[in-house]
Amino acid sequence: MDLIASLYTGSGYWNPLVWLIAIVVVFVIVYLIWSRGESGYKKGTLQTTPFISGNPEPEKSGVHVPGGNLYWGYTEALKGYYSRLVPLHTGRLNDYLLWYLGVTAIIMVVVVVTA
Amino acid sequence: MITDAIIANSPALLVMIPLIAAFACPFIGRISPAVRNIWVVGAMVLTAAMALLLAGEVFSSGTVVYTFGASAPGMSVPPDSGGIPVRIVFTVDAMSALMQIIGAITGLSIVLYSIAGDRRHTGLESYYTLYLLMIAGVMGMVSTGDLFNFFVFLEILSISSAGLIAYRIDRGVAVEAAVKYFVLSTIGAMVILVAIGIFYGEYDALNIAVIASRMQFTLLDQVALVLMIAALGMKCGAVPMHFWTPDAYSMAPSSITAMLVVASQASLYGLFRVVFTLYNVTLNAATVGWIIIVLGVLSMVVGVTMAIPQKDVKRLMAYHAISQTGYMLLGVGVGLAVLGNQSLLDAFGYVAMEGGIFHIINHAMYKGLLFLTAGAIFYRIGTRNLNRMGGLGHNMKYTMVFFVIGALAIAGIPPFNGFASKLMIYESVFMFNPILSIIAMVVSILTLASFVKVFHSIFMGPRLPEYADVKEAPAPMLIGMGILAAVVVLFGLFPGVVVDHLIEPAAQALVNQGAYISAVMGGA
Amino acid sequence: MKMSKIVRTGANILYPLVLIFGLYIVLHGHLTPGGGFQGGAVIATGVVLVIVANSYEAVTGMLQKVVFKAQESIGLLLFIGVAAIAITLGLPFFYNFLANSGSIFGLSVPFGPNHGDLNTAGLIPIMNIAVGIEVWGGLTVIILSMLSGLDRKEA
Amino acid sequence: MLVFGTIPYLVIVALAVIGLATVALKRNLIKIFLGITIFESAINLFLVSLGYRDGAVAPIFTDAPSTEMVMATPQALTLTSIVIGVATTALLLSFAVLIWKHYGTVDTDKIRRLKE
Repeated sequence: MDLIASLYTGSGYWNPLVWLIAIVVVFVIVYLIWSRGESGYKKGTLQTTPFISGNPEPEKSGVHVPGGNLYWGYTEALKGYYSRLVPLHTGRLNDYLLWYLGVTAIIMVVVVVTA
Repeated sequence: MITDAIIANSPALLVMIPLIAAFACPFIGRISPAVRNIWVVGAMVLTAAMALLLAGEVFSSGTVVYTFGASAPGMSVPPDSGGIPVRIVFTVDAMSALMQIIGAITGLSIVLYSIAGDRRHTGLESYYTLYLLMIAGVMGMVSTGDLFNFFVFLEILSISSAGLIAYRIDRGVAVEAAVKYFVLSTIGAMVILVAIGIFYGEYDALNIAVIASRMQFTLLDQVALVLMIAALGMKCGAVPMHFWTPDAYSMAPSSITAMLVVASQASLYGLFRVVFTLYNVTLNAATVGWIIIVLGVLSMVVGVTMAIPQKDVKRLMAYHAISQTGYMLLGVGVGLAVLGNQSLLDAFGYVAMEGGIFHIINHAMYKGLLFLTAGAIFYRIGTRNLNRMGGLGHNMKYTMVFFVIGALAIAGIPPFNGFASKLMIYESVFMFNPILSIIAMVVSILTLASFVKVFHSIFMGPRLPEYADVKEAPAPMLIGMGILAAVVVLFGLFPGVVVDHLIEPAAQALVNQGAYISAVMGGA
Repeated sequence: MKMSKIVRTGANILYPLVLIFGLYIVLHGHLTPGGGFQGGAVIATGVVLVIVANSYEAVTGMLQKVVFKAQESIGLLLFIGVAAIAITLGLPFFYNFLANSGSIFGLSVPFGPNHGDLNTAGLIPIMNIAVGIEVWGGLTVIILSMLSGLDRKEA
Repeated sequence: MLVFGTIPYLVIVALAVIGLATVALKRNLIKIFLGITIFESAINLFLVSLGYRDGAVAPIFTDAPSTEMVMATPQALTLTSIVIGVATTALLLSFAVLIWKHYGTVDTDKIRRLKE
C-alpha cells in the first residue's frame, strides 16, 4: 500500500506529509532566529509585566470576554441581512412544514417545466 | 467453516445483531447496569466488526447481494419468478460499504462515550434499546436494495431518533424539539412512500435495480423524483428545510446528536442513491444537478451565517452541520450536473463527487467529535450557554485538544481531514463555476471565525471562580472522543490512501448504474 | 371514576371472548385475513375495554407494565431468533426451513383451491404468533403509559 | 370505465390535501396529529387501489374460485404502513401529553421556546 500517496485534485495535488515536513522546517528556522535573541531579561521585575500605559493591571477574572460579545461588529455590519434572516426561524411547527411544502412545489415546477 | 458462514451472512448480521441486542436490552438491564453496559458495547463491537468485514469483502471483490429468505444468499432472482427479484434484497456496493464504515466507527465511539456520559440518568435500558435501533436503522437504510425496505428502515430510524431526542425531557423543551423533528420526518417519510407507490404502480417492482432498469422518466417519474429529493433533502437538513435541525440537535443528548449527524447522512445517501442509481442519465442532469447545487450553496451560506451569532454551543454546531452538508450537496451536485458528459466527468465531475463523498465521512468524524466534546463540557459544568463559559482549558486539557482537532478539521485547516475533502471540492468546482468555489471558500473562512469564537469563549481566558474545581471528563468519554480524533488525524495525513481505496470506488459505484443493476439481476 | 355495574359485568364477560377471537386471528394468520398485528391489536382492544369499564386504579394491580414490556421484548426476540435459526443451519436469514419439512407447521400445501390446513406454512405461523405476542404487549404498554401520564395531570 | 376507476384517486388527492392543510394551518397539536393520520390514510388508500382489479377476489389461496385475484403486495405494503402509523401516532400523542404537562398548552404559537 502506497502510504505517501498524493491526492490529485484535477489541477494539482496535495500531500500532507510534504506539508508537515515544510512546517517542521519552518519551525526549525523560527527556532534558530528566536534562539539568537536577547535572553538576559530579569524575572519578577517590570520587564515581565504587561505595560498598560502606566495603569494598574486589572483583576484576571475582570478581563474575561464572554462569547456573546465576540463578533459584535460583524453582526452589526450585516444588520440588514440578519434582521431579515433571523425572523424566518420562527420556531412554529406550521411554518417549518409550509417551508417544506413550498420548496417541494418550487422544485416540482422547475423539474416538470424543464423535462 | 464458521468464518465463511459469517462473511456470507454479514449483510443480515449487520442488521440482526443490533436488533437482537436492542430487544434483549430490557432483560439484560435487570441483571445489573454493568452487565448491560458490557452487552451494549459487545453488540456494538460485533456490529462494527461485521461492517468492516463486509466492507473488506465489497472493496476486494465487488458488490455483495444478499437475498432474505432465499435458498442461497446470492439467489436474488429465483428461477421460477420470471426474471425479477421477488424477495427483499440487500445490495451492498462500495457507496453502501462506505456509509456502513461511517456508522460503525461513529456508533462504536458514541457507545463508549455514552456509558460514562449518560450514567447519571434513569431509564437507560430504553435509551440503549433505542440507540441500537438507530444503528439498525442506519445500517439497514444504507444496505437495502429495496425501496419499501428503505422506507421501513427510515421510519425505524426516525421513530427511535425522536424518542431519544425527547429522552432528557428538560422541562419539556426537548419534547418540543422531538415533536418538530418527528412531525416533519413523518410527513417526509410518507411523501417518500407516495413516490414508492408511484414506482410500484408504474413498474410493478420495488427493487431499486429493477426500477432503474425500466426507468422511463415520464411525468409520474418526475413527480416521484421531486417528492424524493425534497423529502430526503429535508431529512438531511438542507436550507430552506433545515429548521428542525438546530432544534433537534441542540436538545438531544450529545451522544445522540453525534448519531443524528450519521442519520442525516444516511438520508443524504438515500438522496444520492435515488438520483444516481434509480434515475442516472434518464433524468435531466443539468436541472436536477443545479437544484442540488442551489440547495447546497444555500445550506452553506445560511448555515454558517446563522451559526456565528448563536449563544448555545450545540445550536451553533448544529448550524455548522447544516453548512457542512451544503459542501456534500455541492460536490455531488456538480458531479450530477455533468453526468452523461464523459469528458467533463473525467475533467472534474469525478473529483467533485469524490470530494463530496469524502466530506460525508470526514464530516461524520469531526462533527461527531465536536458534539461529543460539547457534551463532555455540558457533563462537567451543566450549561451550554457560551456567555457563561470561560477558562475551561485550565481544567479540561484533553477535551480542549480534541476540540481543537475537530475545530481545525471543520474549518479546513491542513493537515486535518476537512482540508483534503474541501480542497477537492474547491478545485473541481472552480472548473465548473468559479463563483461557487469562491462562495465555498468564504464559508470555510467564516466557519473558522465562528470556531475561533467558540474556542475562545469555552477554553480561553482566566480560570472562572465558579468552575475552579471542574475535573477532566471521565476516561470512557475520552476514549470515545479519542477514536474519532484519531480517525480525523489519520484521514488528514493519508488522504490519498483513503480516496484511492474507499472514496473512488464509492463514486464509481454511484455513477455506474449498470453495474448495480447487473449485480442484482445477474447477467446482462 | 367507575362505570355502572352493567358495563363492568358486560366487559368482564366480553374480555375472554375478545381474547379468544384475537388468538384465533393470530393463529390463522397464514390462512385467512389477519395475522400477528391484527390479532394482537384485537387482544389489546380487549385490555382497553377492561380498563375503560373499570377505573385505571382498579386494573393497575392486575395489569402491570413490567409484564407487558417483558412480553413485548419476548415477542420481538422470538421473531428475530426464529429468523436467525436459519443462519445457524447454513441458510440465509429468514429462510423458511420448516415449510414442507413434515414437522410442526410443516405439511405441504396441496395445489389448487382447498380448505386450508393450519399445520402448514412453516415459519410464518410461528412469526405471526411472535408478532401477536409483541403487539399485545406493546399496545397495552402504550395504553397504560398514556393513562399513567394523564393520571398525574397538573394545572 | 375511466370515470369509475378515477374516483379512488380523486378521494386520495382530496384526503392528502385535507391532511396536509390540517398539518400546515391548524395550530392545535392534536389537530396536527389528526392531519398526519388523514394524510396517512390517503397514502394507504393509494397503495391499496394500486393493486385493485375490477371483479377480482381477495388474494387468499383457500377455496378461491379460479378467477383473477387483486395484487397482494400493495396490501402487504399498506399493512406495514398502518403498523408504522400506529407507532407514529402513539409516540406523537405521548409527546402531546408531555408538552401539555410542561407547557400547559398545545398551541404551536406558544410552543416556541426553540427559535432563531
